[in-house]
Amino acid sequence: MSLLSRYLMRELSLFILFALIGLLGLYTFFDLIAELTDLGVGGYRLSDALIYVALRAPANAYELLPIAVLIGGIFGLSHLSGSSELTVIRASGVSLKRLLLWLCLIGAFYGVITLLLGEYIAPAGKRMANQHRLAATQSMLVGDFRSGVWIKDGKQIVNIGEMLPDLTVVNARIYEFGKTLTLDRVIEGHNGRFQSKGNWTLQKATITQFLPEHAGVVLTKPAVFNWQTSISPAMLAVLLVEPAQMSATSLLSYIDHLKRNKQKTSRYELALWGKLFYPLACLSMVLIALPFAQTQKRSSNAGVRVFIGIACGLVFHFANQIVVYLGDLYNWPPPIVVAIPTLLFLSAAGLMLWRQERR
Amino acid sequence: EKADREKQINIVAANCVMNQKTQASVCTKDVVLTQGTLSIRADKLTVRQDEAGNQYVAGNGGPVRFRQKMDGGNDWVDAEAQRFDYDGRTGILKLIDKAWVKRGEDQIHSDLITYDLNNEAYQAQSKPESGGRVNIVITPKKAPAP
Amino acid sequence: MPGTTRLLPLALVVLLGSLTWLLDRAASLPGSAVAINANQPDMLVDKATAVRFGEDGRPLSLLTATHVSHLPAGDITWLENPHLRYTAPDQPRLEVTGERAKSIKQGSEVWFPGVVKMVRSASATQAELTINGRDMRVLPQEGLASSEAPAIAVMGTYVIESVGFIADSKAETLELKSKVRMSYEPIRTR
Amino acid sequence: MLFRKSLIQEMSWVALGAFFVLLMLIMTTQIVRLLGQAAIGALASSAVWAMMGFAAVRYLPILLSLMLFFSILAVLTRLWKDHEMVIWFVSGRSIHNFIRPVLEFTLPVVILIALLSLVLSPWALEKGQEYKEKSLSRQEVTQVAPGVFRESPAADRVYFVENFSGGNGNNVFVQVRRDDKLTVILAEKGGLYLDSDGSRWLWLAKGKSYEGLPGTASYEMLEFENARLRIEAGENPRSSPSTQATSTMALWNSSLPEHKAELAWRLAIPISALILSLAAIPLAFFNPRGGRASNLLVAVFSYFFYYNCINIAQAWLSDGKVPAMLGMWPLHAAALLITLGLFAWRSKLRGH
Repeated sequence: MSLLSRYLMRELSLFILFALIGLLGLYTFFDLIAELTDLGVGGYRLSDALIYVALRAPANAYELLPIAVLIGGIFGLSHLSGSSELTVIRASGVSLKRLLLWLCLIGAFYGVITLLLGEYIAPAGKRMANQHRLAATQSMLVGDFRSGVWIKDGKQIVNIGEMLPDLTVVNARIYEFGKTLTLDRVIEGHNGRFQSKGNWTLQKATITQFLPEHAGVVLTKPAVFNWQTSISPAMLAVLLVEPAQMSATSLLSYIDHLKRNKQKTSRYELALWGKLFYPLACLSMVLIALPFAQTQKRSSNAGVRVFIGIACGLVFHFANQIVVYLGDLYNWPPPIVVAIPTLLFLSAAGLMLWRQERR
Repeated sequence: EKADREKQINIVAANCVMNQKTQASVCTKDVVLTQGTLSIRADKLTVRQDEAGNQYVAGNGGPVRFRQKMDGGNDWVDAEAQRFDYDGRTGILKLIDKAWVKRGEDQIHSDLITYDLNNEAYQAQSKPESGGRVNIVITPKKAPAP
Repeated sequence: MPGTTRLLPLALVVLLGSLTWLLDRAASLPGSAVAINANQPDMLVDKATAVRFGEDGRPLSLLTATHVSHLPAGDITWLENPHLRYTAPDQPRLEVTGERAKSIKQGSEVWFPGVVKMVRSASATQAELTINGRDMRVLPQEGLASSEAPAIAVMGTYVIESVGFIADSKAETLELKSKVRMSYEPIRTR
Repeated sequence: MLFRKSLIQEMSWVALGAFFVLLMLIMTTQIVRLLGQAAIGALASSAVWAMMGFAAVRYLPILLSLMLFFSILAVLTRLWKDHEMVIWFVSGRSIHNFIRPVLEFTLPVVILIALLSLVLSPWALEKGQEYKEKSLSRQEVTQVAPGVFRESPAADRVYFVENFSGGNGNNVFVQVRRDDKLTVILAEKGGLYLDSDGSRWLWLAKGKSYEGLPGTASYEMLEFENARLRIEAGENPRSSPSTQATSTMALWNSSLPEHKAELAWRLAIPISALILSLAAIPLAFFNPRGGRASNLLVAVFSYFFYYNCINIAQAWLSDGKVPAMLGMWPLHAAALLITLGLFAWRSKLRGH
């Protein structure tokens, strides 16, 4: 990293950091407002809300980093070109290609940060935040539906009412099917605890068994029932977080589970591919910043160019999200769906740069 | 006729209640029981059958009217009474209150007449306290025409 | 052109006004779907076999029909070609077959209009009772079957015709309402 | 009065730009949240755009206030940076002369913010919630996607269809909860459809249904060739409007601490916007020789600090820690004092 590229890096990073703090401030502010409505629920105090919002910051950062890189990049570069340092750098023999390379390096650096954030820090932060909030409000972790979490596992369809922060489950009901669409058993357990791989124990269980050919219904109420299932607490935890915030590893294991149970995986596959391409977004943001920043200081529309640059970046980020949703809705192949917007923007940025250079 | 007892019993009535536990049927209003040549008309009739197939019939009416063909010959027995009780096992028919039996030309009136279907003999008693009269009219049998 | 100094408030007001108007229009959805009128069926089933299990888990009633339709108003279920088999521990098995049936109060009372055949199986103390009649009303839990129409009952050697009857499995009685014609062969033991 | 016109004009352009960027920003994150909900069927996909509109109206007051603060700050900083500020001072202008144009620029927007925060936002929240419930109950027909569990709006029905072929699902699983009875239906084929008069039906072919009270043996099992179940529109109970959705008038009349706190919060937005806009003037002081963007950082920090104080004050008010009568006035008074202090400090600095 030559002196010049290090200087460029430091300069841009300052602006990117500045943009990130501004944006993060805005988002934590919105999160706090959302939390205020829950104050007082089960002893949820203001300090708990502040901790919860602070723990969610990494997740927000993960979502905002590309935009911050864009805004920081544009401001940084236009600041450099404004003080004509950029022209000095170009004049001192740095070809466009080398400049682009440095920018790519910077973009890649932030891409790696995004990857780290998305893979470890954000999910952990989110989980701790949820756990803290649950402990504070003594409420339970419930899945997407009011009827709790639903999982299909082989010959069983399982409904978990609630999951406590200590990963034990409450109000579990398991429908066990026979061969031709017949219900063999309904197992209900007041609470269940994970024992070892493949089995849980349910306390205060009730088993309703349907004998074949309408012969009768047998009811047994064992105090403890050993429930054989491939469902693991990790899988339950996964279900309680939106796909976008799951780490790639947990996404991979869950997709594998879904495939084994002939369940639709597109929503989670899209999230997985999205996560892989997301760091690339930082790279493209930096490259998009360059064409917009290369202006003369005095030209009247300097502000307008900056504004357009930011707008384009936002449109890109917006498009990224919409495409993922449409992909899920119309079952487009995930890799392509996720790649299109990024590639489109990279080529647009390249085109602008090329046009600018030629002039 | 003795043979009646083997015959099918038919009951016609306005209303009947059969109780399977006691194998008894209670019929009321315009009840007509027929078995072979025997026919009984009563307002209320209770019929019971025991495992051996003996019929126990009781009932009342205003009055109850009996009619049965005698064995051998075409003489008929008619009888009436306010109440009656027939015990199939013993074959004894008791006619109670204002009972009269008319067989061929003979007639008998009494408070209580016991008629034994086996030997077609009847016996009349009056109720002592009521000073009832027993009035028997025997008409000699005309010798059968030569 | 109004003074450019008024540019910002003007732009914002226009934006705000249009956004609110748009939202109001978009949000004025017609009420939720057509109100459910209660006398329209809310369940239709073809070739149905319904088995109800008792508290002890043993099958209590089995009802088959070629077509079943349920009306929310009055919670009435109509069945075509119904066959009811009721097997309660405290009474002999009851089987009723008819052209149509109307079941109300969750099946505790079933009305069989038209031609009906009822068979109450024999028990220790009572012979098998078969009644062919019309417009029969059955209350399975109470073991009661009754009708006001003419019917022919056969029980053991008894053959009974009447207009209207009440058969009570639990009390083991059979009341014949009117126009009774009963005949039976005395049991021959000799 | 070229000075006043040019200043306001530039601020207006920057404000519009900033407004668009902030709005786009909010929309991006809102869209992610709403699309997530639509994906799991908690929100009708047709309602996503309208719900975004409602979310926009809800966040607008804060956006506008941020826009004002940012645009004044940006323009004044530029003036300092381009040394134009010095020219104005030389020609006899002092820092106080900026107050009139800034006020002229800010007041109409502050009024707009007040209108939004006191009237429109609560309306948007309430209408949004109502619209969401209505659109959800109408949307159940298209909800059963293959391989995914779906719950009906009133949460009394859960569907799972193994895979789709030709528009109807194979291996259908439905759980229906009505009063305390639970019914499970399994069928080889199934699907949802609308009949002629618009009511919604779930049809199932070759299946079995098990209905009973959980934990008892008295079940009723139904085997069928095919069955059609009409699905009532989920008339879920009208959720009581959260304090944020209750109208300002209702808040005014009610004596509940939460309502007083919400009212104080709604008033705080326009007031803080005004105070912050004024504070932006001294905060924009930029010493070209001194620290580079340090004053911007201070400004941003003070903005968020003030706003978070408002939030915390609201929390205390609703807890009753702070008497409702007092409200947030002391906070605003303190902010105003700091602003005046800043003006005094700046002009003194300039005056030596």
